[in-house]
Amino acid sequence: MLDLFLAQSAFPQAMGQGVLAHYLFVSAAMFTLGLVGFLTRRNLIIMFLCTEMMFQAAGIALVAFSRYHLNYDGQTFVIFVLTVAAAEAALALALVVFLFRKRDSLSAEAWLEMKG
Amino acid sequence: MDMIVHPALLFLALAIGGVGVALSIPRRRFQASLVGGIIAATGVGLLIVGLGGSALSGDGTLPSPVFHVLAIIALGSCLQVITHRRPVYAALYFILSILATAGLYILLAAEFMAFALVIIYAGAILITYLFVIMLASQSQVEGQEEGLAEYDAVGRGPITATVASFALLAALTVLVFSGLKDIPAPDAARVAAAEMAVLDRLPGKVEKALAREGLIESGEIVVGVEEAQGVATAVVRGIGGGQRRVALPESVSVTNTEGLAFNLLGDYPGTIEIAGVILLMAMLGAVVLARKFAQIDEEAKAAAAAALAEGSTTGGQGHA
Amino acid sequence: MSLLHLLILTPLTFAVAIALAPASRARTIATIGCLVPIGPMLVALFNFDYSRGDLLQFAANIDWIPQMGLSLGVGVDSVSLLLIALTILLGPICVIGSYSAIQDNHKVFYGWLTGLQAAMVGVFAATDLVGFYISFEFTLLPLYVLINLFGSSNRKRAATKFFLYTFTGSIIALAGLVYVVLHHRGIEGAWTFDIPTLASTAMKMSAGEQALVLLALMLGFAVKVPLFPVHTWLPLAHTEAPTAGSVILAGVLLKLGTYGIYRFVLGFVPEAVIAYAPLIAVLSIVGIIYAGLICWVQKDVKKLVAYSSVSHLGFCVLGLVALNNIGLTGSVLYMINHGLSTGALFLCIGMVYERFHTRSMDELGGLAGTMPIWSSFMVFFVMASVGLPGLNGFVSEFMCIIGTFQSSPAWVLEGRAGAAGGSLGPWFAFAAGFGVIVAAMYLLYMTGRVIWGTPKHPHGHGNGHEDGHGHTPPSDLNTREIGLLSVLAVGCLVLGLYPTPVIEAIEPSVERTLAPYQDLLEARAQALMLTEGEG
Amino acid sequence: MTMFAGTLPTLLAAADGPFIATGSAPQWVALMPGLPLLGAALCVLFACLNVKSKLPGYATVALLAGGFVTALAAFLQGPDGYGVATIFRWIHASIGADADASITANFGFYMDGLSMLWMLFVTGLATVIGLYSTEYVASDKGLGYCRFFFAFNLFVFSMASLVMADNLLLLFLGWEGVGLCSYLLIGYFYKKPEAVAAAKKAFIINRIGDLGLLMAIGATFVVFGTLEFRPLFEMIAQGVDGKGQAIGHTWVVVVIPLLLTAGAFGKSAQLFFYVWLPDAMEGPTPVSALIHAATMVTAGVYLIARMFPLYAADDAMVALTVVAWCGAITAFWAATIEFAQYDIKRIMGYSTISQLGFMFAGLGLLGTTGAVFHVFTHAFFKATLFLCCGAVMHGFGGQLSLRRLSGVMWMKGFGITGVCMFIGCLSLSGVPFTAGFFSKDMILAQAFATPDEMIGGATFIGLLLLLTATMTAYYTFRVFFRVFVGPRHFEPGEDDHGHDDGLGHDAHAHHHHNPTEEEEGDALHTGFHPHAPGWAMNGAMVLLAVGTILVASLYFVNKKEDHGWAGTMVRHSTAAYPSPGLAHGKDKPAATTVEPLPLGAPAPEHGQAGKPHAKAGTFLGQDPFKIMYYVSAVLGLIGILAAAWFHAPKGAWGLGIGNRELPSKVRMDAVAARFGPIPKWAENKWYVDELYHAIIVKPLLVLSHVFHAFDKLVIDGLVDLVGALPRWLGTLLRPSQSGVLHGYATGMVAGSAVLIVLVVLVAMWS
Repeated sequence: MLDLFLAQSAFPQAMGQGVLAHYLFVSAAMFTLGLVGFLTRRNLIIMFLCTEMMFQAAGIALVAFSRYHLNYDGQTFVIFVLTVAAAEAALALALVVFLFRKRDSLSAEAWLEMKG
Repeated sequence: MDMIVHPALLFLALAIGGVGVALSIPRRRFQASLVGGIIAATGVGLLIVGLGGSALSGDGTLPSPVFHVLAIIALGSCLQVITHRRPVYAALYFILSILATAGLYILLAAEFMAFALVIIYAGAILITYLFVIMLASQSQVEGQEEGLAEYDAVGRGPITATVASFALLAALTVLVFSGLKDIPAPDAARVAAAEMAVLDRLPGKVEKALAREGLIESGEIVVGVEEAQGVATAVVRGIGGGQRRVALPESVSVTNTEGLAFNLLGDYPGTIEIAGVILLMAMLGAVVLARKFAQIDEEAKAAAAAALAEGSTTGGQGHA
Repeated sequence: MSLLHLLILTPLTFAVAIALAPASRARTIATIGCLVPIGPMLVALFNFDYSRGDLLQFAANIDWIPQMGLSLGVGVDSVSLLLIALTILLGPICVIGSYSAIQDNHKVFYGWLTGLQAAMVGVFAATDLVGFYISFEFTLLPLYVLINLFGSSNRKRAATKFFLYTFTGSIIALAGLVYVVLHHRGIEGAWTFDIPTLASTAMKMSAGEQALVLLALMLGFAVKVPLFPVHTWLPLAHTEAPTAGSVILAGVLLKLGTYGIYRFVLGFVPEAVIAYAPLIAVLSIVGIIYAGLICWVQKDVKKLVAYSSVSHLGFCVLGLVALNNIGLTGSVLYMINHGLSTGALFLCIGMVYERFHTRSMDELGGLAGTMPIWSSFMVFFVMASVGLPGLNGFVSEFMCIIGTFQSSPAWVLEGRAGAAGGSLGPWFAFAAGFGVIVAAMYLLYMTGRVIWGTPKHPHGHGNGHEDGHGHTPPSDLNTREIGLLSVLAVGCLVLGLYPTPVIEAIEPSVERTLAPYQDLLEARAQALMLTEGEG
Repeated sequence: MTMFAGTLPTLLAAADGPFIATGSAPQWVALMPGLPLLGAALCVLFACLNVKSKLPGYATVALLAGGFVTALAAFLQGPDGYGVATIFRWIHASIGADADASITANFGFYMDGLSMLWMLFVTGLATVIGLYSTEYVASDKGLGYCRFFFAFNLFVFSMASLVMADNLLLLFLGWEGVGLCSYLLIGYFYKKPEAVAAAKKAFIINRIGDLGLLMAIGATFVVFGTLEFRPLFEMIAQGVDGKGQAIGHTWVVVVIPLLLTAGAFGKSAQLFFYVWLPDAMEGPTPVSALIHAATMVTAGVYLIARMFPLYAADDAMVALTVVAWCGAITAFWAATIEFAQYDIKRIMGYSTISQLGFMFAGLGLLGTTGAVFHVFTHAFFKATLFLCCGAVMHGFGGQLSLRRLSGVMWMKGFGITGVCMFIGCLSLSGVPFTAGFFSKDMILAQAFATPDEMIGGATFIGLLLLLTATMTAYYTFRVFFRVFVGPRHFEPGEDDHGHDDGLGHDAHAHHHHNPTEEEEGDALHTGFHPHAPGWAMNGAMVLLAVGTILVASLYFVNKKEDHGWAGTMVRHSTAAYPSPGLAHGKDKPAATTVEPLPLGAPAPEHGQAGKPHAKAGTFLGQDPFKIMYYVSAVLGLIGILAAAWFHAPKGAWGLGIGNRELPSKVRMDAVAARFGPIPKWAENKWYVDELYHAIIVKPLLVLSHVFHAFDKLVIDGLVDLVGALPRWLGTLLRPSQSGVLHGYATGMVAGSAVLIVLVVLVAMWS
């Protein structure tokens, strides 16, 4: 039963393009959702969360391609994505804390120094 | 442009999805999360149906039903992340989406990545997020009756954002769906050779497997794996020093973790170093940035110095 | 690696050394760095084969991006050699002349000044378009810094305007140059940036293309010269620049424009030059008289000399578009002479400014009594600038005017003994001649106000230290200053009394530049004769 | 061409074509400009060494004397020494691929009679006046002394270069060089604003004329292909240009001479250009004497005399007619102004303009000999007059007004000055047997001898010149009678020595305020004592006065052959020309002889074939060259008598008719009063300066201001506008920068979408 669910195709076997398309669509949709979130939410933390979501979407696409091509490069790349995401999370959250201390607010709109 | 999904269907589905997402964004007056979610799900469903149809008519492969479940969970929780007014819930939904994604990774036979994702993302990063959310929101809550900040309660320009984002999505999907068929299928020989190269570097594993299968005797050592007459064979050295070849049985295969490990550490050792440096720098940066009162001290110092200087000059003049 | 690479790299090395060394040593290093290239320069001057001044000598090539035909090629013909000599000569004069004027920030000042030296030599030495253009643009940066940090009150605006104005011009010129390169690639199918090679193919462009390229190049180089309607950056930059900056600006940087016209406009697009020479000449003449008259109503001595540069370089361009040997030779000679005499004038003004902290003619006066040595030098250089025969200015000015006079097609048609090709004529020379009168007017007006008359005590003069002791009259020039001015004065005198070697050195290069013009001008004269016959 | 074909043989047959020095002159003639140049260098050296003695002055005099000796030596060689001496190559530039065609200007010296004559009086007078100056500017020892003698030396060098140049460009060098020295020396008293202004004016007005000269040089070069005199005059003698084309009847012989004339008029202060010369009297008097009377201002005459073949090559004599008329008008015009002037130095200045007008008239009337001789004599007597004026000025604290001086000759120490002045005045007035008498007569006679057909209105010019000669006698003796004779009286001028030069001035002035030596003078100025000229000044004046007397005798040297020594010199120069009525050689008696055809005269077929086309004119039916002695003598005496009647004091020096008793009260005042404002106008020089100011200087100044404003506002404004355009555009686009992160992010997303769509579209399209 589990086999039926899991093994759409056993590992060394090639994955069909149709299946790949599904994964890519999920990836793109998740990316777009992250994007929409980034653009609409005003809480800095949520905005960063949305960027993480976009990372994840990219991860799905990479892993899907890795599976399709039957090599590990895509997954290796996801590890780097994870690294960068972790680094980004650390820095971004530190920044958020820093900014929050300055303005006592998490709103991205509290920062308008770049206004022309 | 030849697409695997009819463009009309694609754009319709995306439009429906867009409307749904736009609806579910928090607004000042209302938030139609549920309605929006349903509409968005309709759009996604429409497209997945279309995709499934084209996949069936194409190479006839279809993702397993588990995929559909996980995809719905992932996308749904993502929608919640971006629409939920309370950051804590958003973070929690994000964890849910991570879990669903990890499931998708397993479906893609990337077990290592699935677990790494759960550990790193759900276990480490998101927890940090939760901490920060709580840390940063605490003082905010005191002033606010409802406990909900205005910037959390109201989304910014949902229509513009959705239109721009879905336009990008449309562009991306068009590219993906029209270009997908040009992606070549993996070359079986090359894949096999790569696998053999990995096995070649894992003589112990091969030896164990062969011993378990009883294909070699104890005392014999596997020195390598290479291809012979189109079949993957293990090169076995006997006790006397003589070598022979043993065809590898089906059960001897490279696991995901092994393959990934060799790929990562064998093919990209430099980059892993760089990744380490990035993490180190991020750590240092985070420490520097988050150091409390550093900036305030500087400012205070400058102000105090200015005040002192002014006082001394006026004082000096007064004396003169 | 050739002598020329050495000449470029030496100042550059010293500039880097200044940047690295402590600030207290900057001045010494800069002095050495500017004096050292005199050695290789002399070697170059003595080893140059003047009889073949048209050839690129001391040529050397360092490949850079061979696939694109890019290389750092250097080589000089006689014109470039003389201009490099001028640059090398003015270098130490600027550095030593700034000893007392620049009080702090030595590293920045001397570092950039020395770096500028390298860039200017690079412009004249480059045989490669890219090398030329890089050097050409790089000259902007040091001067921008010098004006911006060491200028007078309005220096920021002056520096920005100087930079943006000339940079805009150069970009337009670049478009023209790039077009020539692309055209070459279109014909020959290979990339090259070698200037002589490009010149030979550029001449094959159609008349329309040539006109466009001429327009682009002239726009760029005219700004640099500067020619009449695009000159307004110069007075501002000069007024605000520190003395050394003014000297270099007037002495060498303006010559980049005329050198560009000589090398690229005249070298690349002969047909268009013949067609548009009268127009350019009219602009030059308008500039000569217009700027001269503006000089006449200036209150600021330095601004007056700055406008006079506009006027003087009008003669230079006029000589270039005369398109005959005398005009071109005179024009090249003018580049050198103007560098000497106007550079010296700026130096003189700087020396007075150091003492009185003013350049206003209302506040200065009667310096002949208080500073006789300075006044003697000033009168000398004013006379050189006025174009007094026996001094350098005259020879070149005269040759430019005679060249213009000669360059009428009518003379050729009439078969005059002294006829030489061209598309100007006596009326142009006559109009330009008024510039000679105007030059006397404004320069003597300035002399009358500043040198003669009763001594005045400018308000700005002296700082607190001197005020404490009452009015100490500023001292006359010291030995260092006398030495600097003497060098230039000797140059002026020698070039005025014995210019023949220089003229003869320039001639081969000029003849090569004019070689493509002979046939074109003859054809043009014949066409004129036909139309006249019909008319 | 046909006309020319007839003229050419006549030309070649003419025995007296332009003399072209063909040989080579000795190299040592270069000492003439060389020694003063050395002197100038020495003065620079002295200035550097801070010499405070009269050493620079004496060194200058010694070197100038050396120059004079060189000139004498060259002169004594006679015509054999005439030729070209090339010292070194100055400018040489080829004009084309053809190596032969080149513009060449060497430091080369063209020695012929004309340059010889000029060099003799230039070096001679410079030596004497240099001697005079050693004392005159002595109060500036250590201050401007070196500067003065530097410029003085440089002047002599430049003048020598001008006169001896073997090409037009070297001539131009000298031409501008004398202008520079004139500028430096007029502005010698640089603290006087008038002196500075005068110096500037002189230089600039000269420059205007120089433009003409420069254009003439250009045209000459284009037409003849050379600037060197020898080939140039060879071509002109043959009537061809550099390519062998005939030049007669073309613009060449009209335009080039007219352009040269413009240059000559600028330098010699003629017609429109005269305004600078009176102002130039602000300079030290020796300078006025040497530069602005004797030598530099005659450079214009020299130029025309030198280029005379080109002028004469024109059949219609257009340029010469212009020269003659302008000269005569200037002579008369300047004389009218003199009537109402009171500054004795300015009177001498205007007199110089007037006399230069005579010389130009003489040249224009084809009488080169007369003109050149007048240059020579004028140099002597005008220098004498100036030096005497200078002695007065030096002695009376810069006083120059003839209303405030009287009986100077009778004051202690001024006797020599008075006598010399008298001699000079006699000569300028043209009293018989003085130098001025003979030389002026030649010009006057020439005016009547030259037929009107050759020079339009020659007779009228003659009458005008006769009138001017009478006026000259009047105004000359007006000065003499009022200033030098009569009751002793003076009011010292405002400053010592006519200048004010810092520290030296105070010490010097103090020295003279010595009441015990008070002998005579105005009660109002008891502190002032006249400062009589010393040995150097007296010596110089005497030398010149004697010279003035002696040069008269030159008229009788070679009288038969060449009409005087000057004629001999002119005959051996490019200025040689068979003046109508004044043929050369004893076989051609004057006036009755058939006059040889001038260069480029109308072709025989137009005139009477084979016969002279015009006879020399007559004056009252007599040979003008004979009768003019009497006419001009009578007229001169009339002028002197008029001066005596109006201005002379009572007694013997008033010739018995004078009645002046007070320094400033004369009969003339009553006469002048009858003319209403006219004398006032004349005193103000007919307001020509004001007119120039109003119609040239002022508009030009306004134009300059307009240009300046235009440059600032319009041209630079446009530039700034272009510069402001991006800024303005930026302001427009500025609101798009909301400063909110989301705005940028949305832009980025939309931008990426657009880019991808574009890529897709491009991919589809291609």
